[in-house]
Amino acid sequence: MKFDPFVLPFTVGLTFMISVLLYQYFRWYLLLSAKEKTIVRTNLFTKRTFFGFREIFSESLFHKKIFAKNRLLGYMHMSLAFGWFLLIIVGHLETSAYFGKAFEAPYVPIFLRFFQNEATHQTAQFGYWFVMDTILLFILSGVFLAWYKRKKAKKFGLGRATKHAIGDRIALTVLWFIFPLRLLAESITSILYGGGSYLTFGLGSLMEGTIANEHTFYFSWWAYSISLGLFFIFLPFSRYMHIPTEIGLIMLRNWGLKTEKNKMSCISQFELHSCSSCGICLDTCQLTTDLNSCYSQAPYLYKSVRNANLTDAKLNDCLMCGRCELSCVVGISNNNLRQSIRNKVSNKTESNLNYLNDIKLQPINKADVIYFAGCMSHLTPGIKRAMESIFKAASVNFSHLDQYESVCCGRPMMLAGMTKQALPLINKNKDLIAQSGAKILVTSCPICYKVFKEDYNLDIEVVHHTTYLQNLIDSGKLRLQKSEMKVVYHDPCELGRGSGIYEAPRQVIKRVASLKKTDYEKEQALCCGGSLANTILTSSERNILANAALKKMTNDKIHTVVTACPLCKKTFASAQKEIAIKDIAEIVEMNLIPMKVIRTKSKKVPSELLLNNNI
Amino acid sequence: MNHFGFTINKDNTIDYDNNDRSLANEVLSHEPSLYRCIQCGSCAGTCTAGSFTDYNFRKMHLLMRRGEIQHLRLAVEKCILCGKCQLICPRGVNTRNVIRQIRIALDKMN
Amino acid sequence: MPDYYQQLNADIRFKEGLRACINCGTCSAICPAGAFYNYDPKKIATIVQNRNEEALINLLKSDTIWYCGECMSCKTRCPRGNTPGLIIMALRQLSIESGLFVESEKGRQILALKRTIGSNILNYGYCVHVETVSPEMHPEQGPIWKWIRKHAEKVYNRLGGNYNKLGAGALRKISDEDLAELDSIFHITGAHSRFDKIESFSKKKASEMGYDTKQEAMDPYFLMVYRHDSGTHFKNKA
Amino acid sequence: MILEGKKRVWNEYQKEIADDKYFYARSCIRQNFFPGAEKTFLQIMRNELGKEVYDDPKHTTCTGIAYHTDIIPLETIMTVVARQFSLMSESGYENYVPSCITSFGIYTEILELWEHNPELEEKARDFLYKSTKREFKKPKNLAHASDVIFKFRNEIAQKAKHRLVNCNTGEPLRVIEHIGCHYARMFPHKGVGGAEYPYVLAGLAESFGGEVVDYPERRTCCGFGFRQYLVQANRGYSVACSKRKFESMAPFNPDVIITNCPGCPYFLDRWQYVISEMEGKIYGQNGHGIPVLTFEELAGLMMGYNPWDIGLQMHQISIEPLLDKIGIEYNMHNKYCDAEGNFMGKPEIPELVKFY
Amino acid sequence: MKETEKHILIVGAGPAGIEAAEHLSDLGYQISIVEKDEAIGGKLNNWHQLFPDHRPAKEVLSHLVNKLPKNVKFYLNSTVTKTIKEENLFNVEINGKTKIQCDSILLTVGFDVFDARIKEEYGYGIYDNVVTSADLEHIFNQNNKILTTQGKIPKKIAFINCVGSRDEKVGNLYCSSVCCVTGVKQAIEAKQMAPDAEVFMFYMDIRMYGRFYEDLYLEAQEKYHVQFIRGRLSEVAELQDGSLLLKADDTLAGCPIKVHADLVVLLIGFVPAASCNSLSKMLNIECAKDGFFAPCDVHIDRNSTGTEGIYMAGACTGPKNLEASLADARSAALKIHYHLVHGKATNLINELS
Repeated sequence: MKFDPFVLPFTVGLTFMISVLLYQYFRWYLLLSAKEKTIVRTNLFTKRTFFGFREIFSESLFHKKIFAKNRLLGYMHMSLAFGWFLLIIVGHLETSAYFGKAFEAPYVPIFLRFFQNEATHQTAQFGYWFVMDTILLFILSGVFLAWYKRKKAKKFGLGRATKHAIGDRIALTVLWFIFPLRLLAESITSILYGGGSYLTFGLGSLMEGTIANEHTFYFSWWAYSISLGLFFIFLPFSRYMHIPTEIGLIMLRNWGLKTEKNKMSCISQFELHSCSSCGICLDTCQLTTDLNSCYSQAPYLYKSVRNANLTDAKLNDCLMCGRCELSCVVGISNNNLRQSIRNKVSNKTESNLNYLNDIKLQPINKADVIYFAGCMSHLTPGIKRAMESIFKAASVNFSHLDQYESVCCGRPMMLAGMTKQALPLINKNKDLIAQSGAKILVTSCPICYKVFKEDYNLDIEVVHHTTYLQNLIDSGKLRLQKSEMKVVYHDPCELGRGSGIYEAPRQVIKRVASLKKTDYEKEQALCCGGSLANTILTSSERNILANAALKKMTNDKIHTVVTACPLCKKTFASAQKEIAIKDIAEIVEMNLIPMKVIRTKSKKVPSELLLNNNI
Repeated sequence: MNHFGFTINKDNTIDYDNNDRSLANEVLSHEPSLYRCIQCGSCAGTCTAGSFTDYNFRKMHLLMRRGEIQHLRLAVEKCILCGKCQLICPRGVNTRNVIRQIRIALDKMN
Repeated sequence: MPDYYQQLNADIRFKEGLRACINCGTCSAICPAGAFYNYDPKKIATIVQNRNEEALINLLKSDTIWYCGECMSCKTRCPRGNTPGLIIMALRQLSIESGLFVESEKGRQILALKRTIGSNILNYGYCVHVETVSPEMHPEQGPIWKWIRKHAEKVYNRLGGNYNKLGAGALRKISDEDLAELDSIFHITGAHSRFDKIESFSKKKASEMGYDTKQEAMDPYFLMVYRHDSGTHFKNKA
Repeated sequence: MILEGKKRVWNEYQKEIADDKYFYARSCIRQNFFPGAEKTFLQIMRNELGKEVYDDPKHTTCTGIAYHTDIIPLETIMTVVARQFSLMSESGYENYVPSCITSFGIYTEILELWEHNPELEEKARDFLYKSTKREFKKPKNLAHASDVIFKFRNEIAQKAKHRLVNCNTGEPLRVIEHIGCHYARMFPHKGVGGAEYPYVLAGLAESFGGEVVDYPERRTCCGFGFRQYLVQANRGYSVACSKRKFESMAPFNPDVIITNCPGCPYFLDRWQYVISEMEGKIYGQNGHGIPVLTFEELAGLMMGYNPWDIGLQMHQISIEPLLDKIGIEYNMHNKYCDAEGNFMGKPEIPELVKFY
Repeated sequence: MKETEKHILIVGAGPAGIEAAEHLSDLGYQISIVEKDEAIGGKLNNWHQLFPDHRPAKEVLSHLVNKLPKNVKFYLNSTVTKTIKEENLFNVEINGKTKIQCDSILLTVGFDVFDARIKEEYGYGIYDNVVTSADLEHIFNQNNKILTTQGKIPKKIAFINCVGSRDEKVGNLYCSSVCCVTGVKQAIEAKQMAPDAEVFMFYMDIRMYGRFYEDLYLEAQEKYHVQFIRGRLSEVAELQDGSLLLKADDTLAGCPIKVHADLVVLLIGFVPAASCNSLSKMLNIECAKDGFFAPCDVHIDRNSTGTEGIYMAGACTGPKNLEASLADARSAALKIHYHLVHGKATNLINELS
């Protein structure tokens, strides 16, 4: 019977950790909706599961994504994760080879050198010893880097490393000790009782006669076991929980589960606990870079939710521009998760929009196309006017959904976590849209566009005016001249990262102006600072963000910025005076060439237009 | 018992000293930009909810600051957070957060 | 379509009452009606000085103009020398003359006042008389009033009264000649024709509202306008 | 409180008050609810001060209440007022003294109106002649009865048997003075002491040794509001006004309220009873209401007249506590007797407020 | 330049008078100043700090005074009692005895502050804790702290705008233009001295017409949390403890409001100086219907009077802030200079005729 009391801390810790994990996983499992369960069931025995494991290897062990972002950082994570993994695997092989049995008590492989005391010299042993020493060295290099990173984050190209809570600090410190202690224990063992290879034997022989003796030998194994035990006990309550959770997350994702944006589902729980607070996202956040405000970003949010000390500001001081999602190595959908948390917080607060049932609006005319300018466009009437004359020029039979007064699309409330409270707005607009009998709904506001597209499930086509303009141009309905203007295009968050529309606006702009490249476009585009998702920023802070973004986009070389969102336009325009801000519709209108044909054709159309203009 | 055929009218006067302004103070502490308000009314002018109902952000928050909160919830629940008022406000008051903070404070109260 | 603003402007009290209001609220601050009704004198000034005919008509049809107690506190302090109280009197006259008073709950009460105060003057020579102040209509007068009415003659005569007798003294009977003079003044100066207007407009409204209109002093419509309070006359602070 | 300041204001608002030969006009409300007050006024003027006051049987209401309930036109009241003046001229008087404040306001306003718009005066003369063949002269002097009493306050005080002083402690009694809205609000210079710090009652109370207390709602209307009281549905407004005053004066624990308007004493009296019945609230000391007196009743009491001969039994709020404080002897049995001394029976007792 | 024999009499040694004196004597004229008080400097003497930058009034005053050349002749505690004009010369009698002769007269008699006792309902001179803005500056000067007459630090302070201005009840229909900013300045200073106090400002309009005034307004709101209540104060009542109950209409809330205050500060406006009236008769100069001297042309020529050789500057031609008064004084100085150099009137009326 291979046993010694010092293994107890390790064994206790391990059992504790496993039982906690099982408990957690069970609770999250309960969150699975029937629909999700069937999805998992159907995909369980398909190649998706295999892909899952492959991803676990490449991400949880090799940390490919981190590598891609930053070699040094990648190596650090890999050496720790993969190294430790190897240590366990090879340890087991050696154990079974040594004792000639398939299975031993779980602590035996961990403390093998201790039980291996009467050194039997087989060549195989040397092999294992050599390999194990090498793996240990590999891990120790990682540990060193980790410790060094804490001290000098910059060296790792990290603007800042995440600040840690107490639980995390203890777990971290313990983690730093585990492998040095193993090294110590094995080295002493190897000099007193043999075993071990170049690393452990080498170090051991240095300590011979000095440190290495009966007491230190036994003490060091205790210390090693305790450090392991402690780490396991703290793991579920520290960021290291992400190690086991991420594995689950990867599998769920591969089985086809998606995060919702208004409900803390099972997978959201996994995401919440999968954030390793690596801090990579922090540097992509404009609040960090331009306002030096670093407390509300995803890692901090998740941590505060996990530690149940969430504050209103932490939750709401976020532009939800989605830049952090792109940088997240775990691939957590930060926007959806944050919005779900907001929903969880705000779902109790009451709202009373019943008045919408009996409001008086001018009747919506029947038309092929219905145009929704959106609340914000009513404050930037240039856009609305431009669209009107474009419709006329293209002799489109259109009608206004909100000629004088917009019923808000509901997204602003949803972004504040009031999804169910926003329902009356959605229903009201649905009715109005239905009245029009139109086949296409065109909107100038990406915020509205996103919500029409994702949450209204309308049975008519929804397009943002960028796409619609492109269609008009492609189908030759508009004749345009190319102007001298040099412009850069600013991708609105909701349109670009939010709805993946990058090409249409660029195609349109190229027809009427010369479009200049910038480093901050498409996925890399910046937020204008006006975001409705953030309710905490002051107007001056918003101005700082806007000006910083403009500066980065234009490098003070370009003097016109084209965007496709009334909110971006207003935010940029009111933050400064040097750079002209135009909506894409406006520059198109500026460069329309009137066409006889269309004019004659469009005779009836304007008459209808006049009609609903007069109402 | 009342056999007089009428009841005594309530007084409309804002009793500033005896009104409870704690809610207002809490909102102000979370959103100090509200101190900047000059009651110009541009918020109410542009307000969508206001164009459909008697909802008036300017008046509502003023009454709140006077400690008149008996109708505050009814009022604030009409807001649709569209944020037009915030874009219009000449003093840069963070109106959407004011609304959120009022809701939070009210929810906390009961 | 009569030009109401013109008619209003013809009223001396309106001319006296309104120069140009700056909405400073000095009047509203000390206006009892402002404190106890959904009323704000400065708003009255704003509406009338806007000269918007439609707004004016709505005002004449509304309860708003009937909340004022005519205490004239507003006159003392106005920094522009206006008197909302006088504006109100002019508006009320216009509302009655045009018959719009029957469109509002408080306006309809004019009938009750005509049938009490109005007839008292013509019957007793005074606006109020113990005989017409019945405990049923005036429960707030309390037990003492019941006692006084019960022993009216004795009580008044002990206190310098000359109860229902000709000659000088409190509660004396006013001679028929004097009452006749009052009556002919009422006739010449248009009080009677106003009384008739009040009755006829009220009659019309009464039948509209489904009341029988036998036009006796205490008919159901009278009792309704005298007693009914819809309780919708208070400010909603939101 | 800086008294000199107040005195300065009082001195700025002096008014001319005739010193004899008055034409007296009775009040609709006063003669119904406090007839003893008018009796007392005449008694003091004639018997105590030896003045000539004519009480003309031919005069009538000034129709002020009808005017302020908007049921009659300006032309009507102007003409009725003109008739009153013609009665005065007819009987050879020039000093007009109304018992009613609303009337006083009406007379003042109309005289001002005629001053600035002579065509209106002509109109009135014309109407009066057409309807009654009467003509009139405008009064040389117009003063409210309380002005006249104020004028002679010191003479009265000299003759007085009692003072507004607590007979047990020697402390001056705390007096609340309430001035009728139409006394000076419209024409501050027509009132003794003006609109903001009227002195007409304060001066009277002081000459009797009382201490006038100023309180925040001093200037607030009693709430009559004409139509607001006269129509049952509106009385909530009327009582609310008085309640506001009571709430404001109670902390100063006043011993008595004195008034110069016929309506006010009667509302301040009855509304105390109503509020006690409706809300169980009583504003006076130990279960009593705050006694309310008209200026004539006050003067009469000070002169030592029998409280029941000047009509204090017609108050719903008992004035006995005040009589006790001043140390005035009174006979409870006599309170409810007629002129001949026959007992007429007692009124029923209100639920809460103490009543004797 | 050689003009030294020419002699100019300035009436009133307030900021405007002093400023003009300095510039005119720079131009080589002999200057005499008649001042009714025993000290020069006018209202600046009793002012504590100036808007919009809280600069000590003393500092500005001493700056003005130090610039005055030695040869300026002062007649203190004096008033002009008689003037006779012969050709282009004025024979002036001071205090009924001293006689001097001068070539031109500049009137800089300034203004008086409104006597707040006239607004009876506010109880100034009746209620202990009702003071005026001028009193408050005095209080600040005295002990640099703010106290009630009971010697307590006030918990609530109310500032009342438009006292004696824009009010036909007191016969002043004009806006005194500086009360708003003065009130805001004082509100801030009061708050600095009594940080725990709640400060209110009752106003009809906040007229922050001057440069940096609006910033002061914003600061008062944002930093000092001064509560601005739009409504003209209707009346004040005193309570047993000497505190005050204010009644106004919160016009923007649409309800009447009552507020307690331990101290009420009335922001009193400008009224024409008492001497405006007498001088206008003596020198036959017109006064406008507001009682201030009437300039012969409000736009082009604010300094000339109807009478040739007599000019005016500063607050005697209507409410002005300090900077405006000084500028006005300089422009008057130039006017006088041209008048004396060209020997002919530069008075617009004469030019036109």
